[in-house]
Amino acid sequence: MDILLDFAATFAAQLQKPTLAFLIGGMLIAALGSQLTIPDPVYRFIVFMLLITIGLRAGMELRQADLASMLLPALFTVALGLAIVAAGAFALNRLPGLKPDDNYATAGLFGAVSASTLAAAMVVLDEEGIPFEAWVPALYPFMDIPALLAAIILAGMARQKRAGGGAGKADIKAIILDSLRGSAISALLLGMLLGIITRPDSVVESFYDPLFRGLLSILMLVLGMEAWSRMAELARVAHWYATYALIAPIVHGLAAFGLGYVAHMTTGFSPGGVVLLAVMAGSSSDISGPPTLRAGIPGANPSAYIGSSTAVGTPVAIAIGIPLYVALAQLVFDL
Amino acid sequence: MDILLDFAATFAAQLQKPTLAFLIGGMLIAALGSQLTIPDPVYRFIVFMLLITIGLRAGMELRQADLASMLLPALFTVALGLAIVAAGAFALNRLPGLKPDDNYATAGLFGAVSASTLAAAMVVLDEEGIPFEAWVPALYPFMDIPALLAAIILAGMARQKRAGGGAGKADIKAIILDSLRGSAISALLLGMLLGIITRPDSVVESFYDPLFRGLLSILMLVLGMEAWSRMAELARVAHWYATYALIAPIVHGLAAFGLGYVAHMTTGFSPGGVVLLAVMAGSSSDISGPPTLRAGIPGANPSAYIGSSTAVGTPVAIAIGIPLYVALAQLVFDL
Amino acid sequence: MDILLDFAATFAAQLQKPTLAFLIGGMLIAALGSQLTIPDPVYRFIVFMLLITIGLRAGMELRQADLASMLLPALFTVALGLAIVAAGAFALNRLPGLKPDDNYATAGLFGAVSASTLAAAMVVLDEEGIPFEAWVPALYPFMDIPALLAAIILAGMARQKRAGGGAGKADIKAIILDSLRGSAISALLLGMLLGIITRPDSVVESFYDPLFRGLLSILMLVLGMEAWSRMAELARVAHWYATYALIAPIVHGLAAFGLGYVAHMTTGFSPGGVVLLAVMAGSSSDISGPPTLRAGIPGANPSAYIGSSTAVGTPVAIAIGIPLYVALAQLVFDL
Amino acid sequence: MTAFHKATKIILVVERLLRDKVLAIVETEGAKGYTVTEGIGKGEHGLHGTDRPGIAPGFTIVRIEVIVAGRAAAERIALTVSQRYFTDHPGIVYMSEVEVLRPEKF
Amino acid sequence: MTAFHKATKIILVVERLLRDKVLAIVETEGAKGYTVTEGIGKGEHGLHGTDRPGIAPGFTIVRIEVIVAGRAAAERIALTVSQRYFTDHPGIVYMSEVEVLRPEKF
Amino acid sequence: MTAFHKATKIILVVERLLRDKVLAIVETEGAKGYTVTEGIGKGEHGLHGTDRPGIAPGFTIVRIEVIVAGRAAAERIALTVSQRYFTDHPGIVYMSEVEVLRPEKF
Ligand SMILES: Nc1ncnc2c1ncn2[C@@H]1O[C@H](COP(=O)(O)O)[C@@H](O)[C@H]1O
Ligand SMILES: Nc1ncnc2c1ncn2[C@@H]1O[C@H](COP(=O)(O)O)[C@@H](O)[C@H]1O
Ligand SMILES: Nc1ncnc2c1ncn2[C@@H]1O[C@H](COP(=O)(O)O)[C@@H](O)[C@H]1O
Ligand code: NA
Ligand code: NA
Ligand code: NA
Repeated sequence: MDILLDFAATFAAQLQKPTLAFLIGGMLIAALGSQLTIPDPVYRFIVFMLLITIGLRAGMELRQADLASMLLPALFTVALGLAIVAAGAFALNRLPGLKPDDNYATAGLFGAVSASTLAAAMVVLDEEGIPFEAWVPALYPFMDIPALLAAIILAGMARQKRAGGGAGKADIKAIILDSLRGSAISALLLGMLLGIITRPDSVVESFYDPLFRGLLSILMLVLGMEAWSRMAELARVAHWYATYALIAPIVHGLAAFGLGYVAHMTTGFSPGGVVLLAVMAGSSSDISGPPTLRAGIPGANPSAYIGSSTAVGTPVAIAIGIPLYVALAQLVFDL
Repeated sequence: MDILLDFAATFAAQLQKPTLAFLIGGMLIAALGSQLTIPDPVYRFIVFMLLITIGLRAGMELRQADLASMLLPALFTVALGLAIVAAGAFALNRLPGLKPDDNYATAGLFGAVSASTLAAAMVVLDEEGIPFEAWVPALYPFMDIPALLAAIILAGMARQKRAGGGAGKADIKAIILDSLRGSAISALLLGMLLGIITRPDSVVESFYDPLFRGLLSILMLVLGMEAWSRMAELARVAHWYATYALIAPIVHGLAAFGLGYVAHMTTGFSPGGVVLLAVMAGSSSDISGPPTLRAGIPGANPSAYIGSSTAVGTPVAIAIGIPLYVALAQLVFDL
Repeated sequence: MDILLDFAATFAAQLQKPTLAFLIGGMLIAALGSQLTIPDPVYRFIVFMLLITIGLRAGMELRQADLASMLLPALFTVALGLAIVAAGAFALNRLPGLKPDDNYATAGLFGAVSASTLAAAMVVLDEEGIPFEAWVPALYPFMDIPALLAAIILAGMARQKRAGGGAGKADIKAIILDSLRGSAISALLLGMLLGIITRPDSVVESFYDPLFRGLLSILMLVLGMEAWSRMAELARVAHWYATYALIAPIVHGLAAFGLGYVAHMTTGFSPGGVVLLAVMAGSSSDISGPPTLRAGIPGANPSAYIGSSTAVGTPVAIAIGIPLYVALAQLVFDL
Repeated sequence: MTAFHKATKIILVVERLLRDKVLAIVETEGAKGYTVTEGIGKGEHGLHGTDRPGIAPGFTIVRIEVIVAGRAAAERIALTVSQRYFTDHPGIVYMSEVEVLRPEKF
Repeated sequence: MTAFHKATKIILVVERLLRDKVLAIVETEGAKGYTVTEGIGKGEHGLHGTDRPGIAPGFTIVRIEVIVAGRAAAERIALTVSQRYFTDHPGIVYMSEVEVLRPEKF
Repeated sequence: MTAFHKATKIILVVERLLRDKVLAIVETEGAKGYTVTEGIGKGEHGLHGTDRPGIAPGFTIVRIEVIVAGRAAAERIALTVSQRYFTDHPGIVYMSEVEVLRPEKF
């Protein structure tokens, strides 16, 4: 019972925190038909700012980090990305009335990572005073790319099988390059590189860091508006996707929490790191994933996969997932 | 004579302050044909930032505010919005050579509120150390919506009368919803809601508040450029509109100052609140009003109403109105 | 040998500093085909912010500056702008296979000034603790406008000569006005004016100044990306332009350093001012120059002049020029 | 193979504010799709949209392009929008003949 | 009812920098309106405009669409712009026939 | 003087994501230039692009306009893009006749 109460308290507290409040505010405002929008260039700049900041922080810490201690978490990250896609595709393919292409694409997005959910979790951990290794958020691509890759390859294999062979196979290298070149992962990696090989400390402290939370609050608003307006679209596709999007984030998050706990026991992975691993697994990609999947699985209906991820997956991951893993961490690690 | 000297001193001081200086700078730069522009998405984001900050501050204060003390100012706010439109339409309709639609639309804009003028006044009050209840700026929609509504309804009734009935009547609910859903009022209300039901204090302090003055200075620049370039347009319509736009802000502001003084005497409304009430009444809408009027009174010529408000009304409200009410408050309330 | 070692040390240190690191990061990211972009409106806003800040700072200092001490540096600035264009056109016109129009345009851009290079130098001087008169960066138009003007007039005269007269002469007043009205110089002059006649100190301190370095880091990223992607274009025109772009910045910078030294000796021009004079001369225009030249020398191929300036000139000016002049100043002025 | 079929293209230029209302008519009157780009313009009602940040962004212009297989639907769209809005709102409409592939899409 | 009238559409594609000069010709030569959209392009003079933030934003392309009632005015506009600018500036111009409602507007 | 020549205009409307691939075909099949504007649209595959900030900006629509001198090249471009992409990607293509100045440019 304790954990439930604990979770209830953390959850109630989170509702008061700007991160979640702005997300819900965005949904509300869209629900009421407001014409308020954050201009697209500003939105894209905010995403850039968050990701390069995450990268810079990670890079600055990596200068003196013990690479050995990263190995297990990194490995788990890759494994989670792959396992989530495999499990999701397996489950969805068994449900009636769904199109294989849509299934692979949806499983792919849930295996991939939401940068905004990750940033939200970082702010919550900061507020709760739960420390984490700054390189953990930089594991993002280790989960994202394998997941998108797996989804596209599996979809291609399935298509080929249906077509009786001949459709040619996915160009793995091209997909990986495409993912790395996407604006989100590029910004993260660029920040990391700059953090490692240069001394950006002063500009990070005076510019990037102070803007992080404020910009995140605006991003949450955008996500909330987007979530609401995607719901109508999602309603028009098979309801199994909404069901999957409701359950999957929590299942994935808890599984990742378990693996993170193993890393904690064996290599001293921090409690905050465990939470972030859970958050990454429990999140579904909203920025970098969709274009990659659109290009890689052109037959899939974006209303199904983007709808599931943006309208249900992300709100669940932020509103339920983050407080749940934080409460769990406080319980398990006695914080 | 005292008040005139006082005003002269305050006015001279204001000219040195960035708010007014940037406004005049913007006019100058447009007058000289500069190609400098603030990109539209940036401008829209700045407006959003100012309004959500006003909302957040209001909401945070409303948590512990005494609702009873708000009643009278709110009532006066509504009354001012309606009275300004009625008086403006009455006066303009009596002048020769003006089109009724243009008259209602112009009176409507001057009854409505300029968010940027309001923000400028807040900064001036801060600088002068004159306190005000943070919920006062949130009265904005209480003046704005009734004024726009009144203008559209009156214009509709007049059109019907001219047409001998049959033109159908204005859909009041639709107009109110439209106003509430406009991006400016949405941002304000969203901020207010978040301020009331969540604890955004830390992000307000670290992000929204510090950016307020700087962003306002840029907005002033934009307003100045816009004012100048609208002047040519205004010159092409009947000169009565320019005359109205020159006189009305001060008349409205002084009337509101009087009502505010009544509220000060009866319910202890703060001196800063009185100034802000005058500023709201004396300002004319530049952001939220025009689209509502364009849709509601399609027959009106935007060059007339937007020209009057943007080219003359707003500069007068900021450059003369604000220093005047501040000087008056310092005199009347012995500050 | 000392100066070489000194330069090597300063250069190595600069590579670690965010300014240069972000520039190189931008090139890298473009080289790897990343899709990361800074949205155009954000980029334009950043340029505005940097230039108005430079202007505000200059203006605030000009209030109490000794105008006499500015005379010599200002004169040298104009002279450098003219001399660079004359020398560049003379040299390029003697090389085989080049088109006169392209030569004048290229020499013009290298005579003009890069605001971003200038801002980068200001940050480096701040970091190194080398003081400079805040009005020095405001000399920018004194070099920029004469250089562009000279290039356009010389190109027009050459065209006329080829055509056997009759083509009409350049409209000097129109070109000067056009330059002054361009968004970059307008922002600088506006800031300066506001700085001189108003008291913007508080908003500069709370808003413009703190954002300067961070925004510059993002601008450097953009310049790096632009540099890389212009290289392919540059490769398609005669290689003499790349050679010129490689050598000219350093030659111009060193010549200007010499003149600056004279001003130091005669009127006490600060060491930091000498460095900035060298940086201005050594830089080539990337923002304000190209549109002016496009309009003024329509027959010139933008791939030649923009390519030389953006792909080679600016990186050389920032990566080699700035550290070189700083090291030189430390040596010469015994800092 | 050269399966090109005649169809009619209608272009509607209206204020951004009217966009959704006009698109609703376009769909009601039978079009299966449309393409919209934004811009600025000038006409009887003066200048629409400027380079300056839009104090009133609703007044820029949208250009709506609609292809329909049948001439009748095209005329219906043009006339309905024209009658409903072009008495007091700015805007123009015009048509021309085009050739499409895959006629079943239009 | 089916009051469609023949008219001529001219499309001018030029650099953003030239926009106002070309629009001045359009109006001088008798057009009552125009619609302008922005974009990127490629032609003889290479690529115009990119996805990267524009170091030189003046080099993007504008597409100017002008409808005139008479063919003569159309030809005048096309030829004047072409002669004035297309010797040393990038750009194209083309025309086609369209049908308009309310011919008095054009 | 009135040197107008017949040419063919092809319009391709595709998702932003496909832009560069389609432009490559356009150039390979012989066009000497193109003009691209961005916008939003609706068709068989639902809505493309919205007013909200684009979580997935790749899904907006581009309108590619290509003028070629010969009808054959036009048909080749239309058919190649259509066969390569329009089985599983959204998009339309259509053609019309136009008149150009300076035919050697197309
Ligand atoms: N002759 C024309 N050619 C092209 N576009 C036009 C023309 N006339 C009007 N338009 C467009 O339609 C809009 C509204 O026109 P109007 O109702 O004439 O003010 C203008 O802003 C232009 O974008
Ligand atoms: N064949 C063409 N089809 C469509 N647009 C073209 C064509 N040729 C040129 N353009 C447009 O006109 C601009 C200038 O063309 P140019 O003068 O050929 O460089 C290009 O950037 C394109 O936007
Ligand atoms: N009938 C049409 N008229 C104009 N544009 C269309 C039409 N049908 C489709 N489009 C455009 O082509 C895009 C893709 O169409 P579709 O493949 O039908 O989904 C749409 O988003 C529209 O921009
Ligand atoms: Na995931
Ligand atoms: Na008012
Ligand atoms: Na220079």
